[in-house]
Amino acid sequence: MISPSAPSLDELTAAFAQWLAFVAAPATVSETKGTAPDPGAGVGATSGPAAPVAGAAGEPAVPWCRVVEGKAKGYHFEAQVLPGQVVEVGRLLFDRGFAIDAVTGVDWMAAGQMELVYDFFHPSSALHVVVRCRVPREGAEVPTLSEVFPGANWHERETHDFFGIVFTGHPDLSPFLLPEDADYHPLRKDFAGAA
Amino acid sequence: MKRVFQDVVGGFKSLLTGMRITLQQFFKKDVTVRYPHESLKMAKRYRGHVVLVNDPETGKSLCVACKSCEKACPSDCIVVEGLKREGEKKKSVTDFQLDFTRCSLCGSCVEVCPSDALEFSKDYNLASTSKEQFVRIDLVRRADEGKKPETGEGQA
Amino acid sequence: MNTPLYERPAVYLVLAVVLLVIGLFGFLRRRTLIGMLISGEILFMAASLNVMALNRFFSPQPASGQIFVLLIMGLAAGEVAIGLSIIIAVYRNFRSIRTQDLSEMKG
Amino acid sequence: MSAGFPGVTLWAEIIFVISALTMLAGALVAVMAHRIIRSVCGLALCCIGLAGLYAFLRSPFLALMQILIYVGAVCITIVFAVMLAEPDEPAEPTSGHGEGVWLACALLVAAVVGWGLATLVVKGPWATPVERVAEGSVKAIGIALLTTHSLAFEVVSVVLLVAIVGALAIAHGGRGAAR
Amino acid sequence: MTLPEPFRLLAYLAGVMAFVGLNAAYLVWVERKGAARFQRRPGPTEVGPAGLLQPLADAAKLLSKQLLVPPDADRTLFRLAPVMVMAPALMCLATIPFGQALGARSLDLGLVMVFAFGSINVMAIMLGGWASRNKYAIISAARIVSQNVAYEIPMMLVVITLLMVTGTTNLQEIVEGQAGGFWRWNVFDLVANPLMPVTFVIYFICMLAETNRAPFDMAEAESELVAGAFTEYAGMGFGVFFMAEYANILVGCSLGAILFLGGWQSPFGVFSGVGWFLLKLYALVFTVVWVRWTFPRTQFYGLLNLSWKILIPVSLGILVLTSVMLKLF
Amino acid sequence: MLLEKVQTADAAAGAPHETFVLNLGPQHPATHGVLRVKLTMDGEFILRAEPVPGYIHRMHEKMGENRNWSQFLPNTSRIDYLSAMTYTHAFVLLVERAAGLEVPPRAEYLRVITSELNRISSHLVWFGAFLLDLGGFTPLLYAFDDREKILDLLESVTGSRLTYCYYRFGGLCNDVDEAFLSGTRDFVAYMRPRLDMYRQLVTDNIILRKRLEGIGKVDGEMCRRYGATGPVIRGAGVPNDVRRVEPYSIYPELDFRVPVYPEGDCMARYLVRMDEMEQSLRMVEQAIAKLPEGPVLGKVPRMIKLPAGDYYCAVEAARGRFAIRAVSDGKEIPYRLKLRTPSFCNLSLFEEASRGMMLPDALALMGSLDLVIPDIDR
Repeated sequence: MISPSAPSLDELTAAFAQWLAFVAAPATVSETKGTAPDPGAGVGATSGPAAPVAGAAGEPAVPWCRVVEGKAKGYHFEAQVLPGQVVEVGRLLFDRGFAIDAVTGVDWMAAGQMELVYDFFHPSSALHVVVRCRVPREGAEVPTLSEVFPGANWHERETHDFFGIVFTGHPDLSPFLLPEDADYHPLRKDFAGAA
Repeated sequence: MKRVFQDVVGGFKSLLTGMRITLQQFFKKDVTVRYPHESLKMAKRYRGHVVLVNDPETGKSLCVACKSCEKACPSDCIVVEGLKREGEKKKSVTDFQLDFTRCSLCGSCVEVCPSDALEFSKDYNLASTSKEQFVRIDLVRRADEGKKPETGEGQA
Repeated sequence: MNTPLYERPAVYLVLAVVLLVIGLFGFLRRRTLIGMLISGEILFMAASLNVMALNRFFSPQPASGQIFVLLIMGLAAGEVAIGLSIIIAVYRNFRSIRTQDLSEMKG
Repeated sequence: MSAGFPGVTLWAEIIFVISALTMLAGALVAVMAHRIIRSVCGLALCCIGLAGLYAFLRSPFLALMQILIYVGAVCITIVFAVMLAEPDEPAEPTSGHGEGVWLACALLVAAVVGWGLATLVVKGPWATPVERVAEGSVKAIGIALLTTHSLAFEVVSVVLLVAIVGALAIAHGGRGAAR
Repeated sequence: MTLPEPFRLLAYLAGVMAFVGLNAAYLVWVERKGAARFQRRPGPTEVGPAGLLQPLADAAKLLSKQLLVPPDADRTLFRLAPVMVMAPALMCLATIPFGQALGARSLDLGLVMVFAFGSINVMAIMLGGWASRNKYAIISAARIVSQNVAYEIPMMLVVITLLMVTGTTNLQEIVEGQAGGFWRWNVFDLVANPLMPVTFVIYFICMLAETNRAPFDMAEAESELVAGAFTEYAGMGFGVFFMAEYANILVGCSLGAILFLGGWQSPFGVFSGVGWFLLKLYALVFTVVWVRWTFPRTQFYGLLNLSWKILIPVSLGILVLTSVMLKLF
Repeated sequence: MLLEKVQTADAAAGAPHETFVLNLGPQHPATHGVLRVKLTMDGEFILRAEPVPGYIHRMHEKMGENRNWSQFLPNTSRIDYLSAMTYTHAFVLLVERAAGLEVPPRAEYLRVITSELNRISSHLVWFGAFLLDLGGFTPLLYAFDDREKILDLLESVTGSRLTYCYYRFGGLCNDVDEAFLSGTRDFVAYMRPRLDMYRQLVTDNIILRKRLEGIGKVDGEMCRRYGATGPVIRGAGVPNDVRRVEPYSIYPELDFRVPVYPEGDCMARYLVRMDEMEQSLRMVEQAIAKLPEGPVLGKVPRMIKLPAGDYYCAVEAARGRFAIRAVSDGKEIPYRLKLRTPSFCNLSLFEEASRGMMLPDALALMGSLDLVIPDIDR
């Protein structure tokens, strides 16, 4: 009943590696233990195995995962997956006792992409895992995680409100925090309604 | 059966204890302040709306219209206009408008002010029947009219 | 006209008859079980009034009539309890307490 | 009510008429009202009127019991049942044809019975009113109930017990047993 | 008392009405002041000295409000309910003997009368709730019925126990039977029934429940049902329900004082008079206020459990015990 | 469960089930603000509860994208206005970690002192409001009396009673004076007997116990699925406290216990919070005893810029885990700020947990989740 005890980072890496091998994508598992927080990760998009490239618009990104060292980041493990793999990763983390922390989006307008960020924490340890996935900015669609983590339901509704990302299979994507008749998505970078 | 009995007796006792406590409070002094008739002393650091400070010697505003506050304000509620008068080293303020309807009393403006020309007032009961009165508060005029920020005693 | 109205037995008896007629009419007219129950209560009350009037004016034993009426009240209360529980049970099963909808109860 | 004050009889008469009218009006509302909840109110009104008549029949105890049992228990139970069984008002019979005939029949039956009984009352030979040997005090009722009428008393209590158990059984069994 | 009977009665009724009106209004003030004291604040202070004119101001406010009838409501019943709710309380108070010679009539059936009319009150609140056609009001109405039915039974059992002890239903005689010092009050009548104080506590609990007072205020549980059966009532309609609540408390406490605390009898056997009755009455009223501002509300099934599983068995046991004791001694 | 019994019996009888929809709120005394809950009910039983938040949504996240890092500081105290300190703490912590700023030890101690005082005041409001939900009015005013003392203390330091905005990147905006320290010591001494009084008046009360024990069961597994944190998960037997599992500031140096109750019912959550107040008092006491001298503001650049990247920082707010996820593109304005608020996640389990409950019990459950509506709506 109570969540299983927290896996160590190594176990987690191994589990991810195994999973990545299983999905047979051109996987990259890398570890950057001992290095300082990597300033280029995510945004700067420098190439190389340490900070893998998020695929350009339209072209699928390569799934990868790594252990994050350093206090500044605030999380310990991150993985980038393809949109279709989100549910599987969610289940993998669910089986290891993780709890859903948040689901949110980031609008990379310049790259023409939307990034989905899934945060997971472990209730009885400090372990924090971030799973990302990128989808094209227009017509963004990701399968819903709410069947694995029912708590994702609200986060996804909110993300749909703010970014217009459609979560396929989600039970109810009606406006949540926004007014009932809202037809805009305020956190998209091209939305200029805010003062 | 025994448990039910214990429950009833123990429960009744807990009720009596509760009643004893409220009765004790019944005979204690009030803790409230009868607001319109009396009011509390405001804390020294109370953050009311901001006011401009005049130099006590010259009677002129200390503000040099550097616009730091305008930039620092998170809610864009300050508009400062200044003018460099002849024969003076620094600019002096001509217009300082505070849009109190948007101000969130965060105090950023006071913190960034390089010439300590801004201060918090101790006004805490600003009220009006119309919003317009607070949209543009002319702080320069207020300062010149000698409306000194009250310190210590707050007043009704 | 020396005896006031409230001292004349016929007045009470006629009132009881009128009450009975109203109750009877209601009992026949009403289509819902609860409506019929209410009319039934009125019939009971008419009977009680009749008994009390007779007892008051024509019986030397004042207690007996009152006891009779008390017993009627007890029975009426029992009837209501059982009647209402039947109504609720019927409603649960048929979602209606209108008598014509209950024809499937036959057989 | 027999004090020597001159107007007292008149007052009593007025109150008597009011009670009687209340009773009849209540009864009419009870059988005529479209909404069942108003019928119950009518019943309650009828009971209060009847209680007044009981008071005139020199049995205040019955009057109070009438209110206590009918208004306080029966009416409330009925309203409760209405709330349980009829969250929404039932449409009272609307279909005109059969209804009219049925209504006429009801009226006819009631009228015939009423006419017969009323004739009986008015024309029938009555024994002369007798003087009472005692006032019907509560004490007398109590003693009679436990001596002369003890059997009836016991039977009624058994009936009530059976009614309670039966009501429980029906209401409870109605939940699961029926299928 | 030289007035002819009907006039005396009328005068007395008018007196009772005035008493109820004044009390209902000022019990609101007592409640507010009391609540304030329990919470260490001053309570109403602004209107009149110590806020004494506050009830008038409240009444003026309520009267000046528009009487709204919700469009779906059953208009007749909706308007009728506030009238119905006040009448029984008045009738009940008319039977209460305040002093030796201060009572409408020495009714042989006074006690029965109080209960007979007391039962109408429930019907009125329920109708008010039902007629509003508001979901909260209907839930509240359903609660009121089950609550009152559940607590009427132990209340009756307690009263019957007491009747066995006193041997009369005449309230005047009940009080007279307790003359002579506080040890003769029924609540200390341990010879008739060693559990008499418990009986009194049960009576008090049932009284709280019957008058829908906290912690049994299921009917107008404001944090659950907004204002329960009175949600749709505005202005004086609400005011009347409010006053009726206090009038009922007054009846319940008067009855408690008469049945258990010796009515107008003084605790020392001398100087009996109406003052003692009022003192006891208001002491009980104060306790009601005190209880309300001390406890959280019970849960609904907890309330029914309390009645069916504890109060009814206990009061039945007391009834049996009393009859045995009376037979033995 | 009673409801299931009724339903199965009804289903067996082939009766269609009659339900109605009850709109709880947006104006309702039990929702403490403008939350609306759409309840599908069967009598007094709840079949489905659908919270409808958003009535005071203010789009803090978009505001964050329109102002620089330090301009967002005042906003952080307006999300959960009852524990504003901890929210500001999360934000300054995030920026300090990302920009590598040093915080003087005195500032760290004062942050903990004020945060814990703020936590007590927040729990006091919850205590009062919860009792109000349960129909007890008086404890609310006692709690507010105590809270007033905390607010006075915090006002004397920060100049504000609710939206403090006291922390700055690299420290604090003001140092405290001796009056604050002695006042806080007095408060700790005053509060202990008060907590004992609350125990006697409320916790031991049989009515309260009957209402809360066994009501609104939420187990650790459910918390995990919904991401519920704070007293909710600790009341379900999981010792999840950010102060303990991912320590920040000077929490590792303080001796405190994380109260955990395994029952998972409303009473457990109630007791967790009551115990937490006691623990917070202990922390304040220790921190004051150890308070070092020195500056309260470290060296901070005039305009803060974070290196490009994304950052995450969680703290233990009064209602649970509050986290900020920030994405910086190296400019002085955040690229994206995500606020992960505890009330949002805690409320999301209400739909599942309240199924089949009676209305008053569901309101007790809702009260025990300790919701602050702006925290949900943001």
